[in-house]
Parts: sequence; C-alpha cells; structure tokens
Amino acid sequence: MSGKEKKTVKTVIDGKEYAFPQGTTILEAAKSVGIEIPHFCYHPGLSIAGACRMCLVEIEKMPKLQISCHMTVDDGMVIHTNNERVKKARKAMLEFHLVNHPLDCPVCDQGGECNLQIYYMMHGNYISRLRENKVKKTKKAFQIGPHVMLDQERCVLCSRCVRFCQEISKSNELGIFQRGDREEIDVFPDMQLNSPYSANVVDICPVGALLDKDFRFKTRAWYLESADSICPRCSRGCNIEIHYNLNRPWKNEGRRLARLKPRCNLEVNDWWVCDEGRYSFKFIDDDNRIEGPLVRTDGKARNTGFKEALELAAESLRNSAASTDVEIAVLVSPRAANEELYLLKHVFSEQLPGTRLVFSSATPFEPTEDDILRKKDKNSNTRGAELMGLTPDSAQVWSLSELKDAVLAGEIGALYICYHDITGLPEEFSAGWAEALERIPLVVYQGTNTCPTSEKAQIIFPAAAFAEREGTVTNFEGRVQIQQKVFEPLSEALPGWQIIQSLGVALGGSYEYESAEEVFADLAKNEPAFAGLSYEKIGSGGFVAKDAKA
Amino acid sequence: MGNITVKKIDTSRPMTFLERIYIWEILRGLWITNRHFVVNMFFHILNLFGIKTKRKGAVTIQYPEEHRGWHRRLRTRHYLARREDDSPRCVGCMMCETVCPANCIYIVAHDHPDPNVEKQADKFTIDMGKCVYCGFCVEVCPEDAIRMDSGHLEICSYTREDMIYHIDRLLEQHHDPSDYKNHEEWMEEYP
Amino acid sequence: MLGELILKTIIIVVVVNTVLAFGGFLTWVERKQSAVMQDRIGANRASILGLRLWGLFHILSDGIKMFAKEEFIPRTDHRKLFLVAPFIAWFFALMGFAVIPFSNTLHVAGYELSLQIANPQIGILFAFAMMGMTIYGLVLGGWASNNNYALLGAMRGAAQMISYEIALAAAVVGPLIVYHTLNMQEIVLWQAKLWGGWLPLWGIVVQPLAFFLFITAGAAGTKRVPFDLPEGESEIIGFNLEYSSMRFGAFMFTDFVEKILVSCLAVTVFLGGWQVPFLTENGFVFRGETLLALSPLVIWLIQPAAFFLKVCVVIYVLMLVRWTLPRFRYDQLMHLGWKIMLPLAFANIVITGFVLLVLKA
Amino acid sequence: MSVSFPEKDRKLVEEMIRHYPHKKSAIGDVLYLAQKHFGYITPEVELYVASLLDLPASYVHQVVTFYSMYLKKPVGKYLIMLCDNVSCLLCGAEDLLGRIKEKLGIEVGETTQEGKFTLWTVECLGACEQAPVMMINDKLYGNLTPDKLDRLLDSLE
Repeated sequence: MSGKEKKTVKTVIDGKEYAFPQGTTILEAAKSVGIEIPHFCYHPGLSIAGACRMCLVEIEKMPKLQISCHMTVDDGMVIHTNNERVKKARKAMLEFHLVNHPLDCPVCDQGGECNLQIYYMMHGNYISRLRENKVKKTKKAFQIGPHVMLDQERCVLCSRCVRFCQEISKSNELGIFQRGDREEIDVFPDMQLNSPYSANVVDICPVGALLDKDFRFKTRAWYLESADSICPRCSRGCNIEIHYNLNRPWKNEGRRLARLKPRCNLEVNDWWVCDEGRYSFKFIDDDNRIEGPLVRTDGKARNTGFKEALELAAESLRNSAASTDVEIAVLVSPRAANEELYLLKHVFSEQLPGTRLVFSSATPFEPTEDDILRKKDKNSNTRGAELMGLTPDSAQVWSLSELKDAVLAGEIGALYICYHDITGLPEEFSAGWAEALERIPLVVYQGTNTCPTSEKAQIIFPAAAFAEREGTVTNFEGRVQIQQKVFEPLSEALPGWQIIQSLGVALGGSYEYESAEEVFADLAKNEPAFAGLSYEKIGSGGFVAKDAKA
Repeated sequence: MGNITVKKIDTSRPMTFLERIYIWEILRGLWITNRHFVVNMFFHILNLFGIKTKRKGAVTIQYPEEHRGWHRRLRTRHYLARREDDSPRCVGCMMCETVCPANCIYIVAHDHPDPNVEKQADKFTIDMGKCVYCGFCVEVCPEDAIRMDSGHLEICSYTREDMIYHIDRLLEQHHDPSDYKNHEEWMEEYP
Repeated sequence: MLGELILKTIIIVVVVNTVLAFGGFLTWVERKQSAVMQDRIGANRASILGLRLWGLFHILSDGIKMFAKEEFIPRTDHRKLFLVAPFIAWFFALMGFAVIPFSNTLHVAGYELSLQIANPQIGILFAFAMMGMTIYGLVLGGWASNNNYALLGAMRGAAQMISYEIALAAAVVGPLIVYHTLNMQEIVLWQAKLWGGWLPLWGIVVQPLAFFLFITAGAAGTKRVPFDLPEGESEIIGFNLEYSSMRFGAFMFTDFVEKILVSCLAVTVFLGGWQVPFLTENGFVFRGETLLALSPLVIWLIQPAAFFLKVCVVIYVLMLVRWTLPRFRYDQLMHLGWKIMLPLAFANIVITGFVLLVLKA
Repeated sequence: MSVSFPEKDRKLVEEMIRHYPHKKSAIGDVLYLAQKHFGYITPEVELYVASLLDLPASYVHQVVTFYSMYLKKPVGKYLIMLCDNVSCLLCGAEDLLGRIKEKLGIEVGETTQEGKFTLWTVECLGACEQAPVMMINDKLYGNLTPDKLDRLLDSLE
C-alpha cells in the first residue's frame, strides 16, 4: 500500500471470471461480487483467526479445501464456493459447531439474527445425529460486565470477542480458557468486561453467547425496524443504526427505541461504537420528556398549545427588545443540528437585531477521550457551530461566563436557551447560574427533557429528539452527516428548526421552510463552509465540508 | 341416525309429463315432508307419555346440557402448560406472538429468577375476542407450552375486557382428557 | 239498537283477539312444525320458573324482544308514513275478518246472534278489497324508508301481490257463479247441500280447480313461501329493510294475520265454512235419519269449532308447502301468475258457466 | 501485589526471558517456576507473571488453563499420576488404581487428609514398554504390581 499501484489478478469464482486487487482474501473478493461465504470467526475489522472452518472453499488443483478468509486470490485461481464438496464440508463443520450448542433458541436474544440459525437453515436442516448429552456448563448466562451477559454454552469459540478485546479496545479482558471440549470464553477471574467499548463484542458475536444486558428479553430481533442515524453523544459522530419498534407498543416497557447498533463507516467509526454512545438513547422515551408547550405563571406550568406559547414568547421578546436597558441573549447549543443553528442565527438577527448569541460546549458528561473513538467534546455539532461562526472565538458571540456577568449586571432582559441544562453542568460552568437564572425577567427554554434549567423557564417549547427529526450534524473533522427521522416526535413536540421558524413567524418574519432539507439548502447557499452540500450529496456516508480541514 | 344415503338423480334425461306439470311433484314433496312430520310427531308423543323408544323424534342434541364428545383434533381455548415441577413451561420466546395471524397474543418477557431457566413470560395475554383458533401458536411453540385442548369451548362474556385472558387465567385450567374421543371412537359414534 | 251495538262490539273484540292470539300462536306453530318435519326439536328454551311448555313462551319472549329492541328510524322525508306503514298493512289485514262468518245465525230472544261482524251482500268483495289494501302498507313502508333497495323490494312485492290478487279474484268467480251470491253467510249456507245424500257439496267438490288456484294465489298474495320474494327473509333485500323493533314485528305479524284471513276465506268459500257434514239444525242427520239429536246451542258451538279446525288444516297445508318448496325466481313467479294461474282461472269460469248452462237446460 | 518472587527467582526470570526472542515466549518457564515457588498457580500469581512479562492477565490464564500440568489447586506432597491409557490398562492399571484408592482412602482427583498424597489418572506417559506406569512428582515408576506399589507408597515419607 505504499502508494504503488496494486496488481490486479484474474480469478474465476463459481464459473465467472473477475479481476481483484492482489492480496484480497477469497472471502472478501467473493463478497464484493455478491457471493456470501458462510463464516463465524472472520470479521473485516479483526485479525484472521481461521478458527471456525466454515468458510471452506474448493480451489482447483489444491488437494484440500481452503479457508477463504485467509487465502488470497491469485491469477488463474478457479474457486468453487458452493459445490457439493464445499457444502458437505460446511455441513460437517456446522454439525461440529452444534455438537454442544444448546437448543435454547427460544430464549436466546440472538434468535432471528444468529448466524448459526441462518447457516443451519441454509446447509443443514437435518435432524441431529448426536446421541451423547451436550456439555452443560455450571453457570448458564451470567453478567461479565456492566453491559454484557455471557452464555458459554452457546459459544462457538470463533474468538471474535477475544480478538476485539486484544486488537480494538486493547483491554484484554476476554480469553479462551481450558481446552478441548471444555474450552470456554470467559473473563479473567474476578475481572469485569468493563472497557468503554465492551458492548461491541455483542455485535460481533455471531451467536447468542454474548448478549446485551440492556436489550435482554425486551423484544425480539425480528420485530425491530432499522433506520440509519448518527450518534449524538460526542463530536465523533459515529454512524449508527436505530432499531425501533412501533408496532408492538407493549414490548420494551413502552419505549419505542430498542437499541442502537454501530453502522460501518470506515471514515468515521469502522464497525464500532462506544458504550456511552450506545446507551445514550434513553432520554428519548424517558418519563421526563417535555410533551407540550408550557407557559409558567406564578410557578405553575400549563400546556397552552403552540400558538399561544409562541405568541406569548414573541410578545415578551419584543418587549425586551424595545427596552434600551437590556439585551436579549440566545444560548446556542452545539447539540442542535446545523439547520437549527442556522435558523437561530438568522431568525434572531433578522427579527430581533442586536440579539446577543452565547455559545458553550460544556456538557454534563464526563469528558472521556481515547484514540479509538471517543472525543472529549461531548456535543454532536460543535464543529458545525464553529463553521457558522457561532463560537466565542468571534467577537459577537459570548461565552457562558460573559453571559453570567451580564446577567448579574442586570443587562439581560430575556434569555432563549436551546437544549442546554446550565445548572446541570460541571461546577466550573454552572456555579452561580441557579441564582443568575432567577434574575432574568424572561427565560425561554427549548429542549427535549425536563431539567432544573427548564424548571426555571417561563416558556418551554418541546423539541423533538435526534431520532424524531431530520437534521445534519458536523463532526469534529467537519464531516456533515444526516440524522434521519425515525419516528414521530412524542406527543406535541416539534423539530427544533420548526419551533424556531414558528417563533420567527410569530415575531413577524416570513419563513416558509417545509422540511429540514429546505433549511439545509438555504444553509448551504449562505454559509460558505457548507457551500455545495445537499442531503443528496451527504448520503449515508457523510461528506466533509469545505474549509473544514482549516 | 343411520348412514345417510343420497338418491342418485339423472338430470340429463328429459323430464316426463308428470314432472313437467309440476303439480304431481309438489304433491310428492308434500307427502315426504308430511310423512316426516307425522312419523316424528308420533315418536314425540310417545316420548311425551314416557314411552321410551329406540328412535327419537329429533336428532337434536340439547347443547349446553348435553354435547357430543370432542374429537381429539378439536381446538378449544388455549391454556399454558406447566412442567412437572409446576412451573410454567412458557419461556417467552414470542414465537406464538409472531406467528399469530390475528395478532391476539401479547407477551412481555423478563429474566427468570433461576439462571438456568433464563427467560419467562411476565405477561402473557390472549385476546379471545380476536383469536381465530387457527392453532398456529400451538404448532409453533418450541416448548409445547401453549396448548389448545383445555376443553373450554364456551367462551363468552358480557364485556370485551373479560375476553382478554391474562397469564394467571391461562395457567389455571388444565384439560380434561375424558371428554376427548380419538378418531376411531368418534367415527363409531358419529359416522 | 244499543243491545246490537254491545253485541257487535263483543263480537268484534272476540274476533280480533282470537285472530291476534291465533296469529301469535302460529309463530310458535310454524317453528315447531318445521322443526318436527326436519327431525329437529325447535325453539324450546324460553322458560318461566323452569317451565318450558315446549317453547310456548317463545311467543311471549319474541313479543318482549320486539318491543325492547332498539328502534332504528332512517333519515327520511316521510317519517310519519314510515312510522304508520306497518300498521296500515296490519289494519287492513284485520279488516278482512269483518265479513267472515264464523258460525250460523242463532235466533235468541229476538236477536240474531251470529259470530260475524257484518254481513253485507257483497261480503266476499269486501274481503278481497281489504286484502288488496294491505299492499299499501307494504309500498308505503318501502317508499318511506328512503332506501333504494327497500323501494325496489316494495315495488317487487306490489307487483307480485297485484298479479296474484287478480288470479285470486278470478279463481273465486267460478264458485260464485255456482253459489249465485256474494254474501258470505249465504255462500256457507249453500254448501250445506249434500250430493247424492252423502257427499257434502262443498266448494272444493264443485270447484276443485278453483280451490287449488285459490290456495296457490292466496299463498302468493300473502307473501308465503314459495312466493316470499317481497321479504326474501335472508337472501334478497325486501321492503322491510329499514324496519326494526316492533314495526318490523308488525309487518311480520301482518303476514300471519293475512295467512289466517286467506285460510278463513278458503274455508268459507271452498270448505263449507262452519258447516259440519250431516249436522243440521236438529243434530246429525244421515239420509233422513237423525243419528244424534243436539240442542241448538250445542250445534251453534260446534260450528265455530269446526270452522277453526278447517282453518287449522288449511294453515297446516300452507305451512307444509312452505317447508317443502324452495322460493321461486321472480320471472318464474310472474310466469306462473300471469301465464298459468290466470288463464286457468278464466278457463274455470268459462267451463263453470258452460256446465251450469248445460245443467240448467 | 500480594505475591512476588524473591530476588533470586526474579534474576532467574530475567535469565529465562533472555533465552527467547520475545518476552512472552518465556511464559512457560516462568509459570513453571511460579508453580515451584508458590505450589500452585492462583489468579494472583497469574497477574504477577503477567506483570513480569508485560502480558495481559487473560493471556496468562489461557496458557495456565490450557496445560494440565500447571496446577490450579493445591496438591499433596506427592502427586501420584497413574496412567489409565490402553497399554497400562491392559497390564493391570485398574487393579493398581483400586489398590491406591483402598490404601489411601481417596478417589481420583482427591488429596489425603494429611495432605501427603494426591491421586490423578493421566493419559499416556510415554512409557508403554514399562506398562503399567505411574509418576510420582517428577519420577516415573514402571512395571508396577500391587505389591511393588504398596512398597513404593510405604517408602514415601
């Protein structure tokens, strides 16, 4: 790969000739032309183990079948991936794998997305010839870490999880202990599988040996629908799949979102996602979601409907703007989508000129970071705000401490807060804010969940969570990626851009965006950093914004 | 009731004159129905006066008080079977819920306290008002936990809520095999 | 005068109540008869304190059910007509009984005591007129329902009933020529004759074809199976589509009342009315010999009983037909009415007239 | 760390590591040394060995659990390893096993009360020409008979 052009080789697979770059494994080569070769131990993100022997293929002029995950294609190779000899070998391998595999598919959460099941249906579908009792482990399923359950009986010893712990998370908790038919996956005695990437072993486990404790028994895999999205938990912007269930509301304790799974994007997160991001969806179906626009009078909040709340907010904001003593401030959140940021910037500067924008990337989350995926900045869109000039680097934008000083000096007449829970931030940011908020005559809060800050607000707008609205976020390297709308917002909640647009209309402006995509089209037109971008161009893999590298 | 024989009628032959004027045929028809009436009435009256006859005036079975036996293949209301140790067999795999064409099964599963059993159904609800008695759930159950031989056919209630059977109700009733007849017995009794 | 008024009122009350009670009873009879001839038991579940009486209480429970059911009235411009239509049919059906002679005339204390409400000279025409009027109830009901299907059903019903009304009237002309009167009582009295000293000269004997035609047309005119196209209970949508509750019940009940009326007419015209063979004013007399001397009052009581028995037989036959034959198709129905029954009835008139002329000569 | 080698053994470990191109290749020797020193290998020992060789603990555990001759549990002073494979079986290993069980009052895998003997049965010891054979600690005894066995066991202190 040292810049030299790779040689292409011509190889015949299943009777057709293809050209592949030299060094491609047969398995990958076959996959690239649409031939799936069954395998357990092979994973494109891990080293090659050759442990499962499921991927055997016949190569002409070779006396024995070869494992396709390790064998590379070469000129003149004639490969059969599915002839009788291969099928027979695979069937025999499968039989070995199943010798001690328990018949507990009914209670296994992997059921429906289990490679063993799939291959059994593909190749076997035979009645077991096994007469001996299966080896039973003393413990059935047990917890080996905060997120992972292990059932050693189901393990086919593919060693994917062991290799993941060695090569990707480098935490080495798992190993294959004992030998022969007593061989088993386990953690080192008295240790826990508690690396920040532990739940990835669940994804790569081809069978039901490693299972997600959080997802366990909540629903079945085949009830779930899937949609692509971007993890909102840090500025890496890992590609994820959202698995949700709307048709069977009695499942999963009534929560719509069942789990997040990483989606392969070699530019961003490979095949992985960290545990923090994986379990960051709980707030979406949480009990403390704000369900309707609230107006608080005399300490009592009541649901007024959007029309009244918007009009009240617009009137109050205009009154503040009319006063010469005080300023209006808008606390912009780097967790908002690009579309929301864009509209915030424009609506307020057009309708209420002189509005002070405030930016803070502080989050209540621990700023964990490593060189695998996690980034210190726990906001999904700090870079997007930066590219739009919304960070305190530019002179017009205040930082949180500057805002606090102004508030304490009585210069702020109204504060519009987007998503930020100011009082819930670490001490260095939140100090004094509980009192400071009380001193602002009008606090408008736009967010998804009730929090101490929203409790202090007079007008509260319910915003849709990231899975409930369409939008784009820009990750730390400037990659703009789309978060799809997966399901409808909870009760009366609206996408953030829609709330801001409606507020702009209530303030007297005319904004007629029909969708987030239209907002983005304008954004791309007016923000030089995003020039030339569109949803179509971003696609599922994301697109690095121009000038982002600078 | 003996075997029913059906008279073969050749419809391809042209009708005779008597048949075409229809009246004679009507009278014959009336004669048949009248004969049935008189004969049956005769037995009814005999029975009314307490005279037992081998033949009854009617073939009617007075249903709620008496019913014919049940064929082994009859599908009656579901129940959830138990193991030898009296614990429910159901492991909450949701296969029945998946296969149910009427969408009348609702299952919520959770961990079983015994780690060797792993999973159990926390809520198992069948809406009998929706059930179509196809028996797919029985067919698909890998644990033989749901069965349709409880012998309960008369499922009725005054409210729709009562038609919804929860897990405790489904677990409580076990079937009574004495009411069932195997195929040979059945054919002997109801040829 | 007042005495006569009271007497007539009593007779009217007795007749109407008897007819209605008998009609109600027929609902049970119809079920039970069909059940017995179909090797079933029939309705037997209604009970009072565990007493079932072979389902006799079903008459009661049906009535209660009819009244207790929700009455649905469609959105219609003719609400009043809709409400009143079933009772129009019902009323005219009952009116027909005004001229039926249930017994002979008894002369007691200067009063002419007869179980007949009125005895006009044109008695039989009155009965036919009233039967014809029931069509109005049906047509009005179908039309006021504001429903195309109900209207179609009503039109179909009217067409059928009018068609057979003609055949019905034409069938009676033969006997009337023979009897030479329209007065119902006189018709019955005529049939007291014995032919050859032993065969009662009832209408059925002198006019067998007319009797057959009359029964057939009567069944059709009262919408009985196999001529029940207007209602078409479960298969075709009929004029009573929009009716529910007791108004529907009234239509149903009208059917039974009409059935009794047709039976009464058939008995009066063809089966000797209240006549009992060989029963004269002195008792049973055969070939001049008095077999059993009876007091006039006993005779006067036997006669309505005989009438009732004859009506029962006719109704039994009508019901037997009902449970034997399948329903006609509409074209078959019209074919039978216009192309077979009517010509036969006319032929009967011609032959009767001819025979009478010959006999006179 | 609760367990550690004395200075002398630590020198030995360094010596062992020097024998191999990779540090982790010394794991077998080091573990054997540890077993000698601590009697048997506990997870603490594995952690210590792992720290000596810069290896993950799970890797050491894999090696320890793979080889049956690394002792995971304490054994008696004398570890009797009786071959019960084909050749020895045919030459009377069963009788020997019965005799040992009877004499010591223990089953296979158990240790006598006073902690003197532990009885194992093992697969082939590679000395079929002397069958039946057994090993006590590091010493092989062949051509055994029940009498010979009695004398041998009695002679052990």
